[in-house]
Amino acid sequence: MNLANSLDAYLILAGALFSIGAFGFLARRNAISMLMSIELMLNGVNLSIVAFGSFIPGLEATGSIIALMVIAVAAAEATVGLAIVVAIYRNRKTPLVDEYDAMRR
Amino acid sequence: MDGLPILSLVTFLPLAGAIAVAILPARYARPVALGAALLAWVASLLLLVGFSVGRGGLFQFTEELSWIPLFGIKYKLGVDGLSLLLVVLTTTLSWVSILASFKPIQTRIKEYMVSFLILEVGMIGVFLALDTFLFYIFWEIVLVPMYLIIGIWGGANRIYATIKFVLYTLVGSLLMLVAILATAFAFQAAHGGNWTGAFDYEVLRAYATSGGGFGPSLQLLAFGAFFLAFAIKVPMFPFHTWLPDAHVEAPTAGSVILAAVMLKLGAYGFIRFAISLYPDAAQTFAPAIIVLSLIAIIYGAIVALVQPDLKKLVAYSSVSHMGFVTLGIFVFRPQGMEGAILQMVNHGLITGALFLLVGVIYERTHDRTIAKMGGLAGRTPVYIAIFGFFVFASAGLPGLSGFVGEFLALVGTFSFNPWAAAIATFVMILAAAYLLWMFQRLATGELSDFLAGLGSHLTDISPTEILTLAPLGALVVAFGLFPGILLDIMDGTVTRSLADVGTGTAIRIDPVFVAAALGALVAIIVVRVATLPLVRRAVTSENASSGAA
Amino acid sequence: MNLDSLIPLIAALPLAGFIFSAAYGRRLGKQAHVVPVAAVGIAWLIAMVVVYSALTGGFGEGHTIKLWDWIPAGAFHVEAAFFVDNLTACLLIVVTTIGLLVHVYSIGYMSHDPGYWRFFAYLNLFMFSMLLLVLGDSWLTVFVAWELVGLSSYLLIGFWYRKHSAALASKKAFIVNRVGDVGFALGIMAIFVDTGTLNIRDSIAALTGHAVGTTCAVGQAACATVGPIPVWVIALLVFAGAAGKSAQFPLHVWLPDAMEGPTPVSALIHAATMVNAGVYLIARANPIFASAPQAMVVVASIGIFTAILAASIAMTQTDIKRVLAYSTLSQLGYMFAALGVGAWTAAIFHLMTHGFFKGLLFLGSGSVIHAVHEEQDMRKMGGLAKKIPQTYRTMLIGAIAIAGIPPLAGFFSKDEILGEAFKAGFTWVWAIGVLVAILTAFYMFRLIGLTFWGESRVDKDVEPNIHESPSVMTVPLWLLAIPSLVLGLILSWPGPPAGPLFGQRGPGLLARWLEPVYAQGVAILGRHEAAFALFGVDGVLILVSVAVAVIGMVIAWRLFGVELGSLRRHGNHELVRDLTARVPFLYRASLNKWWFDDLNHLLFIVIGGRVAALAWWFDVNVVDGIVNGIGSVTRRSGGGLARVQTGRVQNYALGIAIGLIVMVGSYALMASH
Amino acid sequence: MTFGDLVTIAPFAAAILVAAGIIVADIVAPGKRGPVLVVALVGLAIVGLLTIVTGSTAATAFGGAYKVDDLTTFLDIIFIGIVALTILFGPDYLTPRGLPLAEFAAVLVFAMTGAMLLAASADLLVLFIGLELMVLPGYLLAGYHKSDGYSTEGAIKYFLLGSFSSAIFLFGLSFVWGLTGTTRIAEVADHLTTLTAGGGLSAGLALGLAFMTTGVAFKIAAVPFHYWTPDAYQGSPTPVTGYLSVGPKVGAFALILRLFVEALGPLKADWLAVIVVLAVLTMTLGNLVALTQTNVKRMLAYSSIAHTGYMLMGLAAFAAGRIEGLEGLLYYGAAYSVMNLGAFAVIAALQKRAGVTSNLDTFAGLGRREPLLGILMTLFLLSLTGIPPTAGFFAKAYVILAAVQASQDGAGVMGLLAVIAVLNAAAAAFYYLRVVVFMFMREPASEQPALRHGRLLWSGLLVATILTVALGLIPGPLLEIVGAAARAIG
Amino acid sequence: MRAWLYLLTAAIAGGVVITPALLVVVLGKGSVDDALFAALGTLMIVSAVLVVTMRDIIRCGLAMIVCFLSLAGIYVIVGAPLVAAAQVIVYIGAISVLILFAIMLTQSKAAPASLVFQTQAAPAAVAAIVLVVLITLGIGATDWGAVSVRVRLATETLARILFRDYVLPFEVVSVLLLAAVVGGVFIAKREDDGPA
Repeated sequence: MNLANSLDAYLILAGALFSIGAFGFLARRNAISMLMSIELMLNGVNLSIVAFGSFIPGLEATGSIIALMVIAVAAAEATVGLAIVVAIYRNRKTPLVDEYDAMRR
Repeated sequence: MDGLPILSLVTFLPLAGAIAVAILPARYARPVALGAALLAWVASLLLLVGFSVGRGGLFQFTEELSWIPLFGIKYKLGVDGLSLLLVVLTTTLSWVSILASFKPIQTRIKEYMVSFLILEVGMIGVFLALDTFLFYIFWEIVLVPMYLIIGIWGGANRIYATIKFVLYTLVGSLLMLVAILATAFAFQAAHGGNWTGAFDYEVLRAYATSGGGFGPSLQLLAFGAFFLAFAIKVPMFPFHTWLPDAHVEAPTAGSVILAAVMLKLGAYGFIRFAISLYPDAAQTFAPAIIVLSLIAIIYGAIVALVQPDLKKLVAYSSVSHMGFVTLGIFVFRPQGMEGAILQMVNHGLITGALFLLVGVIYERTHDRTIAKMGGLAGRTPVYIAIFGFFVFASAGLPGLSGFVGEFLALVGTFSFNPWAAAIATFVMILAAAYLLWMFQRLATGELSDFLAGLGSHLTDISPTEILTLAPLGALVVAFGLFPGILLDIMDGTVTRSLADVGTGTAIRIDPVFVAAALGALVAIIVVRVATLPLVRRAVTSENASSGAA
Repeated sequence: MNLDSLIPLIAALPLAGFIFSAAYGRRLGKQAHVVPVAAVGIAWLIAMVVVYSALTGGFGEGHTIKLWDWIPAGAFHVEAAFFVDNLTACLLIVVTTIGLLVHVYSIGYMSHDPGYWRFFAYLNLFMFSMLLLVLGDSWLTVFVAWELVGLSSYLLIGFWYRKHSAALASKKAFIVNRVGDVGFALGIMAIFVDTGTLNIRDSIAALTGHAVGTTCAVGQAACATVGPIPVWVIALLVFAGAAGKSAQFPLHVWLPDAMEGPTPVSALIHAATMVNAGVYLIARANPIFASAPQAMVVVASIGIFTAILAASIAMTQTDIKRVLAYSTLSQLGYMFAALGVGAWTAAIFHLMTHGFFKGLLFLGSGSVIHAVHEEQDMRKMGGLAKKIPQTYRTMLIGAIAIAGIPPLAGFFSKDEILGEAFKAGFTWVWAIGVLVAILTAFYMFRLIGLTFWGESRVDKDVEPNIHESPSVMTVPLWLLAIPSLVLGLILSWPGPPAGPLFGQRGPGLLARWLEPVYAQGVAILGRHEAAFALFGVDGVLILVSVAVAVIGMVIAWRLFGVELGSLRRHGNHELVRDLTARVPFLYRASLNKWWFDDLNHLLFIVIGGRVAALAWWFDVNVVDGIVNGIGSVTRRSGGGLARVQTGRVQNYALGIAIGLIVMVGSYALMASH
Repeated sequence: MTFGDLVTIAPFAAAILVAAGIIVADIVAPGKRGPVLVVALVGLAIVGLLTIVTGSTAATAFGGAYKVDDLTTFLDIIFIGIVALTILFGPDYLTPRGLPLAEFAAVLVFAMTGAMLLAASADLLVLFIGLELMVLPGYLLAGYHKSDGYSTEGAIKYFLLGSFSSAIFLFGLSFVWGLTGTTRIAEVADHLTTLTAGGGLSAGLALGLAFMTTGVAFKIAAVPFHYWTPDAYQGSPTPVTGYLSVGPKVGAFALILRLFVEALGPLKADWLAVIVVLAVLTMTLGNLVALTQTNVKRMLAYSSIAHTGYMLMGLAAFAAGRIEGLEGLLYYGAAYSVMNLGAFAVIAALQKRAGVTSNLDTFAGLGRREPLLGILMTLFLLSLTGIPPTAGFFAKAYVILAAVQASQDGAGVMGLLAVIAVLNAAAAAFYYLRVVVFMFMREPASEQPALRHGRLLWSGLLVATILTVALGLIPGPLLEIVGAAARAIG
Repeated sequence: MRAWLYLLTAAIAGGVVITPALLVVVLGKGSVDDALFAALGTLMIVSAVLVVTMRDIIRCGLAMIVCFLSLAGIYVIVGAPLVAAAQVIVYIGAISVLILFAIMLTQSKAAPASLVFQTQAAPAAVAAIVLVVLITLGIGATDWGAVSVRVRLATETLARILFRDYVLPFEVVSVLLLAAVVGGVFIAKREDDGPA
């Protein structure tokens, strides 16, 4: 067994993390929980990127660079997201996203 | 007259009028609009004068400007015998309608006149366009002003009617757009990817009839799309149900133009485009179209028999009368097509006049229910005399114009299939029945209580109203006695069109086909009746919701 | 004088009169009749000149006056043209003469009507249409006139538009006529398709020329076929038109109702002229019918059936005008029977004599009705002979004429029909015709008896005011009575005796006139005129005719009385009641006109109305319902789909996730291929 | 980084400077409209000028990560136009609601830079960053009316789902990158050609494609990934809605052009079917649901979904082998931008009085109250319906033409797609014309005085109107441009 | 009592983490890296699951930090120390703290504990499982062209490539952050700052 040297293992781990994040996004009610779930998904993606970089020749640098960029983008996303969460909490006094259903149909 | 872009002048004079109406204060709207329409009329008469009858099948006064060079789309206008007649019909009825709107239309007069003039532009454009793309554009332009005219100045249920009108027409016309594009592309593909002429009607026609022609599947599909667009506009059974609604709700002048000109757009399209560009498909479809036309002729008349509303009755009679037009076209006989074209002009004049007359009584009573009328002959004899004249004209009284067209169409049909002609001729009885029934209820007996209650409001027809009807009446008589005027002009077009499609041999209407059609009809009825409660509920709820909205 | 410019005037003058009256008549008040009557008067004069010219052989085979190319639609080329030959001339005599007399009569009859000007306008319009009909050179011109007489008939029947029954009757007349017209129109189309022309003579020549020169046996339909449409079909279609206009069974229902119109109209249109148009048409088309023997049998059967049917109804009617109307039907039936057996001359003969005596009878009845203050029920008349003697005398002449008592006009024409039928082998036609002749004499003297003889049953209020009509009305009566008396003699006059007075007899005057018209038809029929044998079969037939007329007359005297000079007798009401009680069914059938009106009501109003209502229901609910259904289904599906939009992010996300899974699946599917 | 690189990215850099300049202007003169507008509009004009100047020659920069070609130039001009118009329409809506213009303009211009980057990217990473730079400001703009519950609700829905889809997209991107081993688009295409030469997709590529398609479909609001659209559009401040309906949409199509057409071009045959299905679903659902809407903004949101479907039809036609599909798509993008912005501008103008909803009732009697606005709205709606002679008509005709051509080339399903499209267009007439019904054929519940609208709004409307008519009447020039743009990648 | 509980939890957590590592080493004859991978991987997954399932959102946040930390560890194993560092700094140092702040800001006492999950938790779980299965199958079925040796990253190479090929995205990310900050600040600002 050679888990640590197998790309598939990392990718499956990444996929699992991604899916857990997706589950959280689908299932949680709290806006911040959903935000955290998205972060989990992005981390899953990042893991796969880094894994590709480490196992496919010639990609190691690019992998890291992309991963770094993704982390930065995630940070920006989190900034925006949290700002919006704060704003809507001020309006609605609840962080539960499923109660934001004034608009539908 | 060389060098003067007279066709553009005819087409866009009303547009200039519309702009002038829009800019000037509302009190000038009526005279300016009438003036513009009259100018266009005069211009179209110049066209008539300058037209070379001997070359009636060829396009004259053509104008050509490159428009979208990438696709070879051009601004190309031209007039042949067929379009000349219809253009003059349009310009004539436009000023008549505008004049007839002076009194009934009292609100938003500017918008009304602008709409009407733009409508005129679109209709003339349709008849003159020699570029399929340009044709489509004019075709759609017609839609908008009519939508507004019915929707703004119409009756109580106008919104339902106008939206139905637009949606119905749009379904057909958009499919026609697809067909136009497909045809152009097929042409382009056949010419090594060169778009030149791909939208040029004359080039396409030459290609379709002599230069190889379009493939069978394209022909069938494109003809089908054109058929749908035109059949809805004509309207042919079973695509006619927008017509009664639109007519009932439209203001008088709207009904007049709708019946007199707009229904002709479809028939014109059949002759100009559908059969010349897709002759093989036209031959294939002809029996089915003839059957539908026969159904329309009889069915429209039967349904007209029981209409309680004057306008609805005339509307259903239009369905019946327009059936002669499509019948005459698709028997592919010279008499048939000449009859069809005559019928187009005559139906325009006669039904236009009938709607004007219904408008006259509506103006005084604000009602069109036949049951409430009666005894007008004593109270408004001039009105009834004129009404009677047009009723008999509509019933196809020989000597008036309606007869010649109908009879020619029937002769053409007879040589195609006597039974078909017999069925169509049978409608002479029904036409007499519903028209005389209406006329009798209106004119005879003692003055009805409802009308008596109106007191002095119930005046006889006014000189202005007579002025709107006089030209129509004069033409009805003139064309009845001297249809040669029209026949000479259209002769070239008919000959050319039939040369395109080929006369073909007399086709028996296959009993199997008839049986299948009947079977399908029965099936539709059964399905429909079975689902009736469901849809009725849907319609009710929709009515409720639209009422609430 | 150039007749070419005069002939169009015959039709144009009444048209001008119509246009003038329609435009200005209203302002002229009681003088409104001047122009129309003058127009018809001058037209009559011209017509007489033309007739003279024609009958003296001035036009030869016929004369065409082309006006303009009416419908120049390529191969379909129709000229607006007039054509005059001897047949036209005969019709011109009847139409213009009776027309003029009726115009004059109407001056008196309609003098108190508010629609005076309108009446004359309509009458002129009718005159124009009728003259156009007989003068028309092409089938289509005839059809135009065919419809125009229908229109003027419509206008005149419905003249008193406030009267509901009049309005209904006029509508009925027009529509029933249209039924026949459909057939006629189809016939014209068929003629065009077969021959490529609508000129009457050209097309007939084309249709029958084939049959003439060949050795085909009569009756072989195949021989008489030129185009795709067999000649017998054309013949029947044309006959359908004729049957409509001439009110033959089953299209006879409109004529009795048409009596709602003013009486001069009944006289002119519904007795003397328009209803004869059908007879004229078939006579005109005689070679076509000759080429289609089956069609001729149909014509004969329909004709003789109509004759007996109408006669049976006329026996019990109580409305004086209706009796005359059914009598007209019956006589028209004779004419058709004559046409059917190939006795075209006899048909035209009867047409002419009948035109005069029936016009006379109608005008006379109008005078009667006038006298008793618009009462038409004969049960409220009686004993009028002394009060309105002019009317009585003229009507008596008419009655004798129609009853077929020699030497009045009716005897000759009717006898010729019956004789020809018998001699042509149509003995059944002859037999029925004889029966009808009994009935005719019976109901006519019933009419005379109830109206003029016996006790007065007139309303007590009206009784003192009964007065003879003014001379403007009685003079026309007399003018009509004269031809009723002598026309039969004149027209059957064989000319200077060629042999012994009672021996060999040449053809009568009318037969000689019409000989060229019928030459082709006769040739096709291949029938040779048997020698007239006064002491042979012809004599027997004449005796039978006279005998049956007398029998009918005597029965009527016995039942309804008689006051002729010394011959006086009261009616026997008991006997009438007994007789009717003995044949209750026949009596009720006759009284109810064999229930044709009820049948039509059921068929066309009740069932037809239901069908139309059903069609409308179908239109609204099925055709339009499908359209609206598509619309509402579309909108509802939109509403249904909108439910997906719950407003909850997680639902949306789940949707996206499912979409993602489907997407992965579909790509994987593609990858696996 | 060389000078040449700088010249090449000059428009992009200038755009960033404009955004910064707006912030500076606001700091210098806080709360003042004038300076912000001047900086923004003049700046955008300069950016536009630079785009045209530098765009005349194709060039790449940053070692092939950034690319200027005719497509870039065309799309950039559209983006600049969209943002400029949105800035013109903004003040009349924002000021009555106490919302500052500076941040609005700055964030908009930031979003524009993202879109420009997308259009110019020749590298997957640049593409992703450009995408984020375009959408993140969009989230913020959606919630710009922060005291309004609807605005923030729309924003959070947009944000959450947008981030979710970004993650999905990125996951797919990582797979493709892992398989091709490069981020440069041209090289990706080359690698894919060799990778699939042996036959078909590998499972990993299929996964990557699926994830990326999903992410992109979300951005263009294709069904069934459209859920955010109605809520975000309805909630956002109206000028923002106008922007959102066109800016990120055209941007996302730029992404599709660069990613699917260029990078994944070799897999055309694989994603064609998916695009066809998406197109059918999108146009049909969009139109059907729009039929039932009573809020005009929400209705236009569904209509925008439907229009996505039409544009996808152009894409499908391209994938089926017809470059006209691409041309049609680009033409449609331009036409849709002007007409939809115009329509939203009218709604925004109506809502100048704070508290006015965008319900259909609001439009009752508008034709009488403010005839000019009514007529303009009618024009835009007719254009959206596709009635000639307007931009919308020609655009629709163009994509239909492409579909028809593709069908005659053998892809019969494209013909069916064209028919479905026109049937949809006919159904769509119902809801567009319903607004006209309210404007001209219904009386308002209560009479209200006409509003006075600012010059900015009128000038913006004038531009939108002229373009809407001109693109319908004289399509020739733009046809040349889109032809060149399409050839740049097709 | 409470202390015991914590201890027990820690023990279980430890067990959960260590067991797979031991299993890998003992049964799979794996290397130390394998064991570490197993342990960190398990820790990451478990903590991730905790993030999305726990009721108390603060604990969720803390679990997320654990998750990110273990991920950073995996980055080290796989040979991307720079990414690991960024992970620790940006994620744990910035994002997680930001999130925790946001939790504080938006947490109301009344937040119902029992309704952590949407009603659609079950379908969500199904969808997630299907997703993971599909991804796993897809990954397994693909030939990635990978070598079975981890490639160690030389930082200089990275820097060179970053500033040669990826300077544009690098610069643009700063613009992105600037835009996010400008907008985010405006949105998160209190309303009463601006004119009413």
